[in-house]
Amino acid sequence: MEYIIEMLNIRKEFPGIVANDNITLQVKPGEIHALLGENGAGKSTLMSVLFGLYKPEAGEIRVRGKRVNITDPNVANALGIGMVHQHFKLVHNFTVTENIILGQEPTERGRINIKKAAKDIKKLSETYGLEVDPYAIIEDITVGMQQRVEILKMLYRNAEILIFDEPTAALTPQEIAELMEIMRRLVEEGKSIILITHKLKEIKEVADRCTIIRRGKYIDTVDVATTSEEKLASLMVGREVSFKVEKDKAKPRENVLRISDLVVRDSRGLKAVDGLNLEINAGEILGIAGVDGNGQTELLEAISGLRKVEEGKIELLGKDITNMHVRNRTETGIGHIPQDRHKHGLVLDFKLSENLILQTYYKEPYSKNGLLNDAAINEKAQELIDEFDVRSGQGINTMTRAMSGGNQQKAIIAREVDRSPALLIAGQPTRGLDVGAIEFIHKKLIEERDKGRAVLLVSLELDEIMNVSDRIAVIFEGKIVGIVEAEKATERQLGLMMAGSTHDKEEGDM
Amino acid sequence: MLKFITDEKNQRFIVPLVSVFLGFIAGAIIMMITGINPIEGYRALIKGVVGNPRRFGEWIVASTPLILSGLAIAFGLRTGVFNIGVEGQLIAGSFAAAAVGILIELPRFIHLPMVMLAAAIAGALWGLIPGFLKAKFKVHEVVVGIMLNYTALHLVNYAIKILPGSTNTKTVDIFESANLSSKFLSSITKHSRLHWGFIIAFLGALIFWYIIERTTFGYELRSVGFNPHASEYAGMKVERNIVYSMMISGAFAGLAGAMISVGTFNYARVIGGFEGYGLDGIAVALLGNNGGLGILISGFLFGALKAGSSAMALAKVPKEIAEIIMAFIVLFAAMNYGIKRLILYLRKEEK
Amino acid sequence: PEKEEPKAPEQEEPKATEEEKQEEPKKEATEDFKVGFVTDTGGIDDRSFNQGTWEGIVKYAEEKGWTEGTEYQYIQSNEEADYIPNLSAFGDDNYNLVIAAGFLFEKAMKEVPPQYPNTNFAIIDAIVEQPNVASVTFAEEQGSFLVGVAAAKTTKTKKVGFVGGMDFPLIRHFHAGFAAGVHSVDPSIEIVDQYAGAFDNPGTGQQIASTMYEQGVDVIYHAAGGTGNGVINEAKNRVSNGENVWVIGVDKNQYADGIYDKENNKSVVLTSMMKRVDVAAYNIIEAAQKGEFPGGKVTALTLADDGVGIPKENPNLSDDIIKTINEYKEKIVKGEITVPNNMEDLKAFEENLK
Amino acid sequence: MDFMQFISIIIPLMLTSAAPIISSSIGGLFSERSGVFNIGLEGLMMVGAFTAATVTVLVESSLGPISPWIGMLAGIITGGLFSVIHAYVSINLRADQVISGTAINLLGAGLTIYLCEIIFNQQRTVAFMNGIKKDDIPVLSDIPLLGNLLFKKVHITSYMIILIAILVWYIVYKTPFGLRLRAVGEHPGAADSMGINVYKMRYIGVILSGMFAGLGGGIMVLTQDIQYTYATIHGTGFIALAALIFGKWHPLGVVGAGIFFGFSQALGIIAYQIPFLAELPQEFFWAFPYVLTVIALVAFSGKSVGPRAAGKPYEKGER
Ligand SMILES: Nc1ncnc2c1ncn2[C@@H]1O[C@H](COP(=O)(O)OP(=O)(O)OP(=O)(O)O)[C@@H](O)[C@H]1O
Ligand SMILES: Nc1ncnc2c1ncn2[C@@H]1O[C@H](COP(=O)(O)OP(=O)(O)OP(=O)(O)O)[C@@H](O)[C@H]1O
Ligand SMILES: [Mg+2]
Ligand SMILES: [Mg+2]
Repeated sequence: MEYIIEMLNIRKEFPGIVANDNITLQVKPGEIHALLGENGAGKSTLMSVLFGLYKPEAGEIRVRGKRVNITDPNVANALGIGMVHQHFKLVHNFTVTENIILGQEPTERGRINIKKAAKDIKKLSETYGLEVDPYAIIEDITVGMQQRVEILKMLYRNAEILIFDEPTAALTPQEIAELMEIMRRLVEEGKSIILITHKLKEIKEVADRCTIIRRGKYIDTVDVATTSEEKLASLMVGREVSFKVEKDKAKPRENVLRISDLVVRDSRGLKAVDGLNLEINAGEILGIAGVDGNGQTELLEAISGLRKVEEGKIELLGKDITNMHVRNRTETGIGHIPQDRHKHGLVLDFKLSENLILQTYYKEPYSKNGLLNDAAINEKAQELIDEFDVRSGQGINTMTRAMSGGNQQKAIIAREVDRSPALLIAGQPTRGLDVGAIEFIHKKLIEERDKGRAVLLVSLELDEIMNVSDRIAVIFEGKIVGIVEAEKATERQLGLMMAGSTHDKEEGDM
Repeated sequence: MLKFITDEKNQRFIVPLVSVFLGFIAGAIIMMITGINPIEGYRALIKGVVGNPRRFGEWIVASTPLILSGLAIAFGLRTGVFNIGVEGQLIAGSFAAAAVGILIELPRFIHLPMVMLAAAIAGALWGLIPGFLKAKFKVHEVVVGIMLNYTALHLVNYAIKILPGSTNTKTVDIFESANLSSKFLSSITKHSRLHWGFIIAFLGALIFWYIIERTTFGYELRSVGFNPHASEYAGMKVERNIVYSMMISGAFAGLAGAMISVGTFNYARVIGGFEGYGLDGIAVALLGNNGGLGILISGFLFGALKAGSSAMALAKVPKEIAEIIMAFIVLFAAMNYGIKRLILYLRKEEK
Repeated sequence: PEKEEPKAPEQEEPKATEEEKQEEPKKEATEDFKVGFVTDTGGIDDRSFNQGTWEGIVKYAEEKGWTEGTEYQYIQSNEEADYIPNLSAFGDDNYNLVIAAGFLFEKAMKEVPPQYPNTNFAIIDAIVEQPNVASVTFAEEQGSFLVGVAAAKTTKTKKVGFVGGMDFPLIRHFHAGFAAGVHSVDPSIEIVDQYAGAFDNPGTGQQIASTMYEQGVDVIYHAAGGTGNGVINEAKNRVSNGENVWVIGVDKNQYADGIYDKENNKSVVLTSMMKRVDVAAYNIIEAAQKGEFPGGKVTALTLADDGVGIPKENPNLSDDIIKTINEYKEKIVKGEITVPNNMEDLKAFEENLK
Repeated sequence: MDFMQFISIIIPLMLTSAAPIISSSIGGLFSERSGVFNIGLEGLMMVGAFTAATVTVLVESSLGPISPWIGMLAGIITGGLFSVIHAYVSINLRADQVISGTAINLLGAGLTIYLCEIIFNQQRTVAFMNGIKKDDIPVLSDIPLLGNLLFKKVHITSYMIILIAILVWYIVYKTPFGLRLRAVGEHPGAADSMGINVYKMRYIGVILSGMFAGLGGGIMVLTQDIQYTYATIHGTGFIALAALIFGKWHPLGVVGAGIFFGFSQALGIIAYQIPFLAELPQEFFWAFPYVLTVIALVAFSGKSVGPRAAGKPYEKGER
């Protein structure tokens, strides 16, 4: 058996779009096979076909050489195919165990035998080094742990062929490294893996072969070891891409934001930010590096006014904004690209034009005497989508919900940058986006810096932090444990600081 | 014709129209199954609505409160609250209008606006309670709304009795200067009770559309309704806006109540149970697509069914048939996905 | 009284009192006489005044060989707001006589008739002064007095109950008359009373009845329409648990509603306070057709003309009790007792008893 | 009225009015736990009550005392059948569930009375003789003190429904069916990817809600009324909806909420018999249970969130 999975000439259409057009994918047993493509290239669709969520219009699927008809996920499960979805499919208020056994519950006289299930899961997690607490509730655990739950779901069902759809988008560097390790171990145990990702580095690191698709079409299947990152990238986007973020040296000016002894509690009432001090100047990008859950979210929310400050002081342009209402902060000079674009960034049921004035709708010329001025709104919206290359079906009249994630993000950036705020907060601005979009967003952040704004960048991706920032502050347990010049920072040094060792100590270590 | 029906642009009103059509077909089928001639039934209905000028006037009278309660429900739905408390707010508004109409006498041009204002304020205040509790304590507005409906019913029954001159069943008549009735309207419709309230319903629909679609305030309310988190992020006062939504919705409900006390009756009555205007409002709002114009039209449609059902009963069709037809119309409106699929299918055939 | 409810099989034949003498030949020269009836929201089978009125109309119509839809007809009101349009609808169609029952029609009966001077109107339970409106009222307090006597003679616990629907002056007639009757027999009997706030809430009726019975009340008189269903239901419950409790029905003979043992035709309904709206309706039509329509006048129906009273058959009342009832009836008819019809008069009446 | 008497009066009253509320509320729980709002409980109760009354009337001459139970069974079945409309429209046709529920309410009210007119030629059913009677619960009523207070002269249906609620708790929280039902209501996409048939689970949820609402209607008419009329259900479906939210979508919470409603309603009745309270206007007593509920809601406020996916139609492949 040469191939464990063969998807031959698959075609899948959605109203108005051919998501998969004659795509072929052949996976060898025991390999990690990467599936690479831009946003919207059709990767998730192809995998959904394999997993039985969609029915293809044409093409055939063979599993272990036998032609199969995968009509629903049950069939896929039975064939030993498991999938970790791009957006986790976990029930937020169920325990880890409940999520894993759902649909295949071990019972004892009609009652779920939860103890046995938990024990099985514990054993399974030890076998593969996937540490989880079987009784923890999903919403209380980290994203990384949620992902382990997703993987355990597959293993619990004895999946042989594991599909990972963009598994690293939401993970911290440590978690990514762990995941890579896990994948290798899985392959050693005899599993085969299909890995979907935008991140070339990850492909280079773990994948054996890589299939590239572009705009729904099959491009090529290559051996990863013998193909350079540059080559992969150009196959993916169809042109040359540069990875270096082009920027001049920062010319920092006056202070814009000063945070002193800040204490902020998280939703559970624990001190998430605990005596934090930080300063940012005009004309520089300050990156905050740190493992997820060390107070980044709470810090951003405190600065932008979405969360109450317990103690300490925040000054913007010399003004105390500690207890100011969101609206006043915005007007004083904050632009905010929120981490969660669907929750905070957009009103998905508004038209694009309406979302583009979300911060300014009450001001002239968009509003006059309490009335909306459509002409002015539309004009502005058109100007922004042209300038920021926001693409969508019906232009400014598109329902925002119907737009792709990358374009939604561009719309938010357009709106926030356009107000020329003294301080631009960017919370994970490129999460889940493809290289093209990432490139664009980085360019915009640097442009803003060069215009003399202070940019506060929070990202879980160390590469992004190191490439874009001028200075890097490392956050650990709600405190800034050290600040380093980006140019001089090394990944190893930052990694150690993120793990809690202080600047000094780290120097000593070296 | 087929082209018109299948045109994407026209779906917004084709779907409701098809629902109405299918609703009447379903009503006809029920009549047939139960041995009643539907043609006779519908002839009676039409006669009952436009058979003579008086009936025409009564049709409008019946539609007026429905339109306003539809607007009340729709305002809530458009701004993210489910105001099931319209019934109670309507009762409160109905009482307040009557009270102001009874307790003071003023020139009509001041008195009448005062009466309307009182009704709107009473409805708004009764709406404020669930709004405030939702905003402040995260208590579900549906439960509070249901509870406050009963509370309004009983407290208003009590309040009516303590107004000067009231009997245990109703208040005295409202001063001439405070009621909406019009000799002129009544005379052109052959003594119907047609009153100026329909103007208020039209104005209500216009104001509704204007607030929701045209004003900055409406933009904020819709934003909060769709996504409170993003609205907070954008610097809006989410809690305050929830309260405003409920209050404005309640104000529409209060006006609907005024239509009944100072329009239809000219006095306030002790009632033994709900008269269902609030629930009818849900149907009106839903069929009207939660839009000002749509609600006007669906309000008149349901008003026709109500006003005409007595005439149907005269033709020996149980009057409940009107309610059944209403139910089917709402059901078909709910099926708009199915209807759209049907239209899509028609479109394919066409090609 | 008032609105709603009960249903049930055979009711006593509506009897038009005096009319039996003058049986008229069928299909007599009616030259187009048309009678319309507007119900309140209860409908023609409300087991109460709407049903009674309609039965009177139907009886008359059948004697004349009329057909429903041509010579006589009813419209049911969906809600209170329909009263005026429904009365007008008959006016528009040039009906000769339009009848409505219930004091809630009072206002509508003031407004509609002036617009239809060629149509006669009749209202039952309220008084309207219009030249083309005849008003019919009932001395409910007199009938209630008699059932009060029955209750007083029946109670073992010396505690009886009254359940009203809504607290309307009309319902106070029942209340006051009942209390007067009870205390005329035995002033030491305690009367527990409560209004339910609705004529259509059997659950509340049941709860009130349960509370009363639990406190030792053993006879309850209800004047509460559908709410009274709950009272009857509670009594059935208790009787089948071996308790000895009774209900007194209202408006019509409710004996059938209280049957808990069909074989032996046993019912919890002790007796009923009947209000002969059927007779009233019958008489009005007859008068109108004869050209003797009492427009602008009030016809007060009392015990004297059997407008109110208890049923002919009272299986649950002993002959002894019936005898006592008849004695009181005599006194009321003769004017020796003036039965109070509101709480103030009741107070005075009870003072007198001492 | 001394305290013991007060208690012994109020408990049976409370249990009687709580039973239909709890039953329908549990119906709502099944539906909403599966992800489908059901504001049509009122209409479903009407259908159940109408059928229960009609069947009882039709069979009682031949079947005697067991006829109300047959009637109740019929109510459960028609409630279930009627709810298929709601299921089809909101699950297959992805209708707005509030609209569909509203239609069910209108339809239930209209159709039942319409059918009364067709079947009985009047706007209500004929009265039945054999309702469900209050009775002593065997054995339990012999327990000293407690037996007297709790188990004497009560409707057995009240205890039946409380036992059912406990069973429902077990099913919803301890069995694979329950786990799947809740998963479908919280995250249908997750359930789907685990091979659970979302549509099937939702159908089951909605049909169970119809059956329980039908049972609630049947209990209501057979214990509190003597026939079905337009007023038999007067708003109890909405109270049940409130109880569902108040009880935080939990079977035992729902029992608590139902008993609370029953208690405060009965208190409103009994308070009038307490001398010094009787001075107050009666309307205050009638409003009392509802005001009390609002106060309780505020007192016990906190996040009361329903199933996350409730109200949202499920489309395969949606993200
Ligand atoms: N449910 C759907 N309905 C309609 N069109 C869809 C649907 N899902 C995907 N598409 C279309 O198919 C195309 C491929 O989408 P898909 O999600 O497979 O892309 P992808 O390669 O996984 O992108 P990403 O990297 O962002 O995950 C999209 O551009 C979109 O237009
Ligand atoms: N359920 C759907 N129905 C209709 N169109 C859809 C659906 N899902 C996605 N699309 C379409 O697919 C396109 C791409 O969607 P997708 O979510 O894959 O975007 P993306 O570019 O991959 O962004 P991201 O990866 O950041 O989410 C969008 O333009 C959208 O119109
Ligand atoms: Mg995507
Ligand atoms: Mg994807």
